[in-house]
Amino acid sequence: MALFKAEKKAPKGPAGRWDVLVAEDMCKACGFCLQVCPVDVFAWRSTANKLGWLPMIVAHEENCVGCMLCYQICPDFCIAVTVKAGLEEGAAR
Amino acid sequence: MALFKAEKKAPKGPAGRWDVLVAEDMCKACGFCLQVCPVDVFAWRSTANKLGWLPMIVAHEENCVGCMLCYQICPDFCIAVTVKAGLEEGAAR
Amino acid sequence: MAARGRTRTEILISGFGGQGVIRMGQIIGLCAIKQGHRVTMLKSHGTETRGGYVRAQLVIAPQYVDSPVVENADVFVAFSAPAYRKFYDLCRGKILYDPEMVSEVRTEAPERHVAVPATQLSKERFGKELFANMIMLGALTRLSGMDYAAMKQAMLEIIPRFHEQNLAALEAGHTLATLAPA
Amino acid sequence: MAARGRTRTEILISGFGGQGVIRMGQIIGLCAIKQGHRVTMLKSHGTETRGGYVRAQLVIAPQYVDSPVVENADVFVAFSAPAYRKFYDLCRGKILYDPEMVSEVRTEAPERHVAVPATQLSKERFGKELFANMIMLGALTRLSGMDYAAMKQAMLEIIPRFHEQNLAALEAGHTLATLAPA
Amino acid sequence: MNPLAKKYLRPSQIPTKACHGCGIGMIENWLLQAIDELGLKQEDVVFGTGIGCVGRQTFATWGGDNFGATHGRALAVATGVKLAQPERRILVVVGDGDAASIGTSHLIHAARRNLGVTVICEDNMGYESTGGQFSPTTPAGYVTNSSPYGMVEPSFDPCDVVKAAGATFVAETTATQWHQTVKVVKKALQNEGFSFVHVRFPCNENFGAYALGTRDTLKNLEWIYEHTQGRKADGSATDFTWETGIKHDASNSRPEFTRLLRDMNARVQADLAKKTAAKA
Amino acid sequence: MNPLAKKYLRPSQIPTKACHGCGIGMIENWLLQAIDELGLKQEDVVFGTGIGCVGRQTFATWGGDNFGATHGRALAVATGVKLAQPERRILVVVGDGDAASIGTSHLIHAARRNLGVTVICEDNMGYESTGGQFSPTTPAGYVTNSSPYGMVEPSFDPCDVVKAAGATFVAETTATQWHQTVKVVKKALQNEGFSFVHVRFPCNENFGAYALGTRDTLKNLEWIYEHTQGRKADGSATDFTWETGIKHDASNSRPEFTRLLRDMNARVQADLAKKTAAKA
Amino acid sequence: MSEPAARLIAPWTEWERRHTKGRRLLEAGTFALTEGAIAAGCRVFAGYPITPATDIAEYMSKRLPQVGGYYMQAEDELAGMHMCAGASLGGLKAMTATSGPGYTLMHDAYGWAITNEIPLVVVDAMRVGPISGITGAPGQGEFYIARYASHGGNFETIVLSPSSVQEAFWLTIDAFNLAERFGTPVTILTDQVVSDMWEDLFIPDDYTELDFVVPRKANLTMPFFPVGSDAIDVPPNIIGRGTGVCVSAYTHTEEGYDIEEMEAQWAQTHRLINKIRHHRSELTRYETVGTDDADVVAVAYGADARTVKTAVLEARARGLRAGFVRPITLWPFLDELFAADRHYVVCELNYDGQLVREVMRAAPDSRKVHFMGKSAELHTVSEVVAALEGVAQTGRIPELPYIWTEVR
Amino acid sequence: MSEPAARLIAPWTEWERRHTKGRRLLEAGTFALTEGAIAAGCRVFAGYPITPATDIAEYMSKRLPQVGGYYMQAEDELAGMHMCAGASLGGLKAMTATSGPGYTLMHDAYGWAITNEIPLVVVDAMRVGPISGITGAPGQGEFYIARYASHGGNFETIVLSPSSVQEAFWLTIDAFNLAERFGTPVTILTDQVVSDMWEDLFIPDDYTELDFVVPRKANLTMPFFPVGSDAIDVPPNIIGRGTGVCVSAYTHTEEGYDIEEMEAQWAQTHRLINKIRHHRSELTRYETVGTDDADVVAVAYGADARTVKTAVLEARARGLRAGFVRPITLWPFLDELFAADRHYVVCELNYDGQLVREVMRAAPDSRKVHFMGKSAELHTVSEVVAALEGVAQTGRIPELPYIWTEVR
Ligand SMILES: Cc1ncc(C[n+]2csc(CCOP(=O)(O)OP(=O)(O)O)c2C)c(N)n1
Ligand SMILES: Cc1ncc(C[n+]2csc(CCOP(=O)(O)OP(=O)(O)O)c2C)c(N)n1
Ligand code: SF4
Ligand code: SF4
Ligand code: SF4
Ligand code: SF4
Ligand code: SF4
Ligand code: SF4
Ligand SMILES: [Mg+2]
Ligand SMILES: [Mg+2]
Repeated sequence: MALFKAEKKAPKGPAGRWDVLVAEDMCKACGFCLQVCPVDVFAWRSTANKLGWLPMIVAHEENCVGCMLCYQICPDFCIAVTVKAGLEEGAAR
Repeated sequence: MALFKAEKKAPKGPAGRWDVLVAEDMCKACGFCLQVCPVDVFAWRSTANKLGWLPMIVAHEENCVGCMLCYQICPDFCIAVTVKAGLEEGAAR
Repeated sequence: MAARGRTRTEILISGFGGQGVIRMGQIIGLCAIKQGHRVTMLKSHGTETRGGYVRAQLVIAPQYVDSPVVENADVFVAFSAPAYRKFYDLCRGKILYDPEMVSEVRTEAPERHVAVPATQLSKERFGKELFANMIMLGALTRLSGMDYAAMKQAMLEIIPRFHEQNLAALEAGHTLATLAPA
Repeated sequence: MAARGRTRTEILISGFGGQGVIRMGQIIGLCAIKQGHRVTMLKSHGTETRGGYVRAQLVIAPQYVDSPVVENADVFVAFSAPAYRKFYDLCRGKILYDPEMVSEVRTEAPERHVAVPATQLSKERFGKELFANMIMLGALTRLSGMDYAAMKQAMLEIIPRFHEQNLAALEAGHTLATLAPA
Repeated sequence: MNPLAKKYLRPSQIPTKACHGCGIGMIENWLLQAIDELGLKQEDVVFGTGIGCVGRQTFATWGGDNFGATHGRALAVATGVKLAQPERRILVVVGDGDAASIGTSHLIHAARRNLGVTVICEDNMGYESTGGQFSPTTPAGYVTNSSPYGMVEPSFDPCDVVKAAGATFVAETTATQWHQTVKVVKKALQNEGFSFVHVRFPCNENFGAYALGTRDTLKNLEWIYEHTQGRKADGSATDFTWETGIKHDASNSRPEFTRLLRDMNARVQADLAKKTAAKA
Repeated sequence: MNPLAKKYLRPSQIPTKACHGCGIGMIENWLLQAIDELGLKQEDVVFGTGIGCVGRQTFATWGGDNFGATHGRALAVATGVKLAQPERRILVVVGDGDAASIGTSHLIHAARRNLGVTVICEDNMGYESTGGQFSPTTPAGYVTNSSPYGMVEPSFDPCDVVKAAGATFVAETTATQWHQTVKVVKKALQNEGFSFVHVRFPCNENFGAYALGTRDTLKNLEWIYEHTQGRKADGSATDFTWETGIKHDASNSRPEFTRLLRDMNARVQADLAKKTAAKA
Repeated sequence: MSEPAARLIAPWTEWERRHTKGRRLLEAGTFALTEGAIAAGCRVFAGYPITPATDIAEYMSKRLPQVGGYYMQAEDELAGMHMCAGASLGGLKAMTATSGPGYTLMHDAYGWAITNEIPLVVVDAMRVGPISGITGAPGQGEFYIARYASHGGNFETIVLSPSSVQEAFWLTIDAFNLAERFGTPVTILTDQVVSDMWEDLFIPDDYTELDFVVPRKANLTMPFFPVGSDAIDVPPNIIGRGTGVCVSAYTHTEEGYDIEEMEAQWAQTHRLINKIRHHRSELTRYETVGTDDADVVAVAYGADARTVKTAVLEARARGLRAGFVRPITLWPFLDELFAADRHYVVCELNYDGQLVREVMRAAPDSRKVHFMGKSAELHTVSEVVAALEGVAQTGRIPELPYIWTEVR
Repeated sequence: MSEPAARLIAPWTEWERRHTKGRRLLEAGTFALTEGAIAAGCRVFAGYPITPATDIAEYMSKRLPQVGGYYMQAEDELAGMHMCAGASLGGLKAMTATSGPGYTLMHDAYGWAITNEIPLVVVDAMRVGPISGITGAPGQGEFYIARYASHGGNFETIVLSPSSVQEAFWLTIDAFNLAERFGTPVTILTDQVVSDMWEDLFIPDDYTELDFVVPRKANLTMPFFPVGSDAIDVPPNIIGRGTGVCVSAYTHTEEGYDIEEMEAQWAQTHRLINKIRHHRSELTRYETVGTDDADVVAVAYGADARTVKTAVLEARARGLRAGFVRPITLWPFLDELFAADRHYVVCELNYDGQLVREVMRAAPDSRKVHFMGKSAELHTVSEVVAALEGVAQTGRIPELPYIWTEVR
């Protein structure tokens, strides 16, 4: 079983309740978040950031199920995943 | 049970078959041999050697049973215990 | 400085890490050695892993080179805007720059500026930027009148892989229409 | 050397390790300090654990002592033959020696030699050699005319145990018949 | 931006100059989670580092007080700091070369004394800031820039040695075990005495390029994952497997070192007071 | 005079300057017995020492070749000597301070590499040649000249650490175990790789005087005996007991370090030859 | 000959006048060095035993717990000085003590402390070398090493050397004061004779009354490195107070962040060098005798200066225009003491000649600088008198047993 | 102005003439240092990686197994040099390489090797300090530390410094030769620029044909220490051959036994110092330009001498009577190069001023010795030309950015 699974199957868990934020100017484009995300929230940006990398962007926030894998794996402190305003933590889990 | 036993009892083993030699000029008078010898072979010399110690001498070689304790314990390589000429090792044991 | 101008050629190459700046310098240096010249090359880099600069300072001369420092470059190859700005004043000769990387250039000495669209060409011809440095090298060889055959030879010795593409890139740079005849 | 002779008293004490040479020096030094003098004491020893020598060099003066080295001892106390031989030339004054330890002495200056049978006395009086150094100190105090009471006081401060015997030993040395009156 | 980074780190110092895909940042993220879950504040923790990528890419990122010691000496400096600031938690982040090669002696004796520090040994299996040479933890046979014919020196696991020396908490994880790492670091920080956490992580630039033959960040992290699991993606067994987990937990089973000294001082001063009282 | 001393030592260098009743000479006597029983000759053994009483009182006594390294570095020097003289047995005799304090790092990494040396760590539980300060092996609570209020630093057993580091033979005895010491030293010398023998012995002059309160040679050796047995003369239990005996025996279970290097060289040169042959 | 003019330039001449309540003991130099440190507020000693500095460690292990301080017996000297640096960074005054073999293991700690401006005191009780040499014999082989106590250059160091037990006591307090004021390690370069010899020693009864002791201050805000300033009396940084201080081995910014710009290197160096060079007057300590009228001046420091001074007085008593110079501050070197154009006889306890090279550099005519090297024993009065007479009469030092006069 | 007289005094001028069969490459200084060692017969490298010396270790790890040698990656630099000493004692030529932070960890190994007369080569590729400083920038901060490479005094050291990649190759062989001939560690004090720069490099095809390489000899009998002799070319002791050799850290007798007599110290020192001082002519290596007619002479060593020399030529082209001195042998210091009474402009890559102090000592008039310190970057030709002109015209160096001219 690979760390970065080829075909993605969304784990159960209500989607659409999460704010996913990537600090694009801090991103070094390792690609970990993209690979680890079970529901393809991330995508590459086509223009370089000030570090000279083509950074990651949030493409499909609505898919996010708040598994936090991206947050855990990002080596450059870029990612924040938070419950959307109004929906309290408990409900989200 | 102390290392240096107060009262001595000669272990079995034929005596009188051993040459016991102390290099008196090398002796630093620690007293170990005297204490460890089960059959009181050793005694103190009353005059200092060139190191300034009152060294050990062989007083009762005839008592020696060849247990080799003195040889093992001497910190200054002073002691030689050998089978008397003529009596081969085997017989001595 | 007259005394040195006569006897030495100074080449300054600079850009981002990963653009093949040092490789380019190595090839030029080896080529010169093969032609019996003496060569020095200083490598240096800014601190940032990215966004900084990589710099190669080459000095080529018939006899032993004393100062290896390029203080008055005869040629300056600029692969990035920061590099162009940082080292502009060290050049009193031709400046080859990649317009895609160096968008603005000083206006005071147009005759010294030569735009070599290496990155763009590399992308067009090979689908990636990887060969921009060889295109630039081709152009430099032509402009500075260095021996093209010898340069090819040196390149093949130094670069382990992709010989066809690299040769093609060198050729592309060497035959660039925009270049004035050597 | 005249210049120094006036102002400083040099005392050299030497013997085997374990004979209390340093202790003796400490007591003399402290005694002098208590009387308002300045004091230095160098300790040194030969390398051999035994058979070598231990040496105390004391300099006592009214003002700050510059050189702490005894080059011309006013008094030399010899507790062993090697010590006597090694340091004889450093003394130009009285030589106190223990005849049991120093069997042969030079003949050229009998008036400077004082035999103090400290070891023998110690064995007779106390059954062991341990107190020889205090007997010697008593004799030295008398000979050099140092303050006896102060010396006793200093001794008691420095030696932790056996005060009676040590005092008796000091007394024995101080009252030795063989000594010329101070 | 990672909210814990916002809370604990220095905006001006991140992103660091670490290469992309380098595990150093991941591990620091997990340290922050452990610190946060224990409710520690910036001023509660002194952050110490050594020299090397692990040192330079973490030094001064921490929002509180930082020290970056010379190569190998972080634990000696930490010993002094702990004497003067016993109330602070001292977190020492060091590389494998720094901790287990040039710093071996200081590591061992800090463990023996049960000094109150938490050591995070971030192990990229080589000297990476100097361009990728092998270290005492490089696995057998792997090619580095100083083992061109494959690593021939036998390697060792620093955990075994610090445990033998007397460390009261010892654990090992890898850069693909985020939950476990947060968990053990929390436990480590709860031990008053000497804690040692050994975390293997991928160096993309050097170990990846030379030992694993790629700078593909995914492949290199995958390699760590496989050797953590003991199985490759295709299910076959890896050439070796790291034993991760808590290897020794005697937390708070014996007094922290500087406490021993403080207790002794109290005793000595009490006796002294008695004596002077007696005199008077 | 001891016939083995006649056979192996330098008449001019014994008796040494060691104090009377010092265990250093006893242990050397037992080393000679082990060497003799293995039929080794003077020229087969390079005798290396550190600095300290254990170093100075054994240096140059051996009739063959001797080196006395600077304090703590004996194993680093031995590593170089072994590279150049792989056929020699290298016997390194060092004190507890030399081996387990300032020399810790070299000891650990020699063990990790399984370097072909036999280390005899003669442990008098302190720095004795400097006048009797405590060392990492001084038992808890004992008074030395640098622990006037009793040893407060936790101590450790070097055997545990070298074992964890990878030593292939580890044993511990004391100065009252002559037969055992000869036996384990023989085994140690038969291991091609790294062997470590830890022998506790009495220092009469300092440890005896300050920690045990006497310079009575008999009392001090008796103390060693009691703590080897775990029982006092009166049959009561001692405050602690040393676990003696063979602690780890993996002799010749893995190749000696310099052999690994020689094998690699052979491989490399063979490949090179192939390549050049192919070219031609 | 008339009584020669004698000067002792050192702060403790005044301290001694003002503080007279105390005991007079017969004690060793190691005792004085220890008590001086305690009196100065030293609360951490971390070191590793070595003859002839071991007694300092032993005294410390007894004294520090009594005053609430900490004795650390480090695993080696590298650890020892780094522990001191850590402790001082944490706010406690700290000291280590060693001899040559351990001293040269402290170079990286020196550099770290110097770069981060950490106050420390390091005692090096020199013995004769190279390497173990003779453990119980005096040497002066670390004169230059004490100046260049770390690699990489771009710093100055402060090195003091006492010549008596009493001076060792006062000078140790002085060393701690200078460490605090200049924010740097201060080295006490002493020798086996001063550390092991016993002398009458005045010790004040109550250390809290020593009003000249510089207390530890604390800088609790940015800048943590006063870029561009050459000021002294800058409070040192303290770690563990949550100020966000950053200290490291790197060339750094005023925040303490690592930086690799030559401009930053310049700025850092500017401070490290000039805070010392621009306050040299605060560092001047020396003793001279008869330098007003001398034709030939004997130069020595440490214990060796004791016999040399006696020899100078002796020579003057014999009618020679002899003078005596004893630098107490060894670094920054006191060039001004050698400005006069006359003969200098430099006595050192080493055969290679170290101090003599600095005198040759500073003196107007290096040909008039004579070397008188010896090892393992102090120069004797008679030797030095003979040398002074020889130089005065023939311009050279006569052949003397075990005396070395070549410098190259 | 007429072509200036130029001299290069070094053995390799002759080697180059005689050995011309080989390849011309574009390679780095670290490569040249490595190949020079291999060519000289080095078969053991033991060290610890550090920028900018790491590449030497990496090259060695590849090359040594090919020639039957051993690459040891030591646990630290202390171990590294001791391993080298052990290997050389065992009969194999050995080398280590490091930079400042590691260099100062080798002091006890230096002392041990010096005392036991063990041939070794040590490379210090200097970077700017103190401490880590700037890892990728050149410095010259270990000039004095290389001389005083261990504590205790009573020894001399041999230190050489190359200024080009080609010279690094020849000089490394020379260093190994001197180590064998003098029986002592020889230090190659180089810098980040020489080690990292690439230049055209001639490498002989067949090292076995280099007839000037001094092979390892072996002393297999007593005396193991030639007391009283100042001879060179004394075969070194070899351990492991059953000769009963004794080597140690102690002052020793001719049998190698430890002894604590000052007479023995004298005897040992006599040899350690005089075998070098009395054969200084064997150690003289330097380069000069225009020193015959120069009024102002620029002095520099290592890579920095490259730009300085160009500046001198430039200045002459402008009509200035400028000269150039590049000591290649740094220690023993070549006083004779500074015998002429003229202006000296000493260029160094440190701000504290080290080489300049020796020039001040050696030159007739220290007031005419000018310091031009810089850090982290080579002096530029224009800077040095400006300085030479300034000194020629006004007697002083003009204000220049990031240039330091104070020595005290
Ligand atoms: C005394 C000393 N020796 C060597 C170096 C060079 N150096 C810097 S970091 C380093 C080792 C890096 O390895 P590690 O500790 O594992 O950290 P990493 O870079 O792998 O994270 C070395 C050898 C140094 N700075 N100081
Ligand atoms: C670098 C260095 N530090 C310190 C010393 C002083 N020294 C000599 S031997 C020794 C320790 C002795 O302890 P150990 O190794 O146990 O030997 P022992 O004397 O107890 O037999 C010390 C600290 C030294 N010679 N070199
Ligand atoms: S938390 Fe991150 S990884 Fe998990 S689903 Fe949301 S975006 Fe994907
Ligand atoms: S994990 Fe972080 S650094 Fe990597 S690509 Fe995603 S956002 Fe960027
Ligand atoms: S061998 Fe020694 S101990 Fe045994 S009986 Fe004979 S003399 Fe006594
Ligand atoms: S054991 Fe040896 S040294 Fe001790 S008394 Fe007997 S003979 Fe003498
Ligand atoms: S070199 Fe390796 S360890 Fe260092 S920052 Fe880059 S990836 Fe991380
Ligand atoms: S001091 Fe102790 S260890 Fe050293 S020789 Fe004397 S008894 Fe033996
Ligand atoms: Mg690493
Ligand atoms: Mg010991």
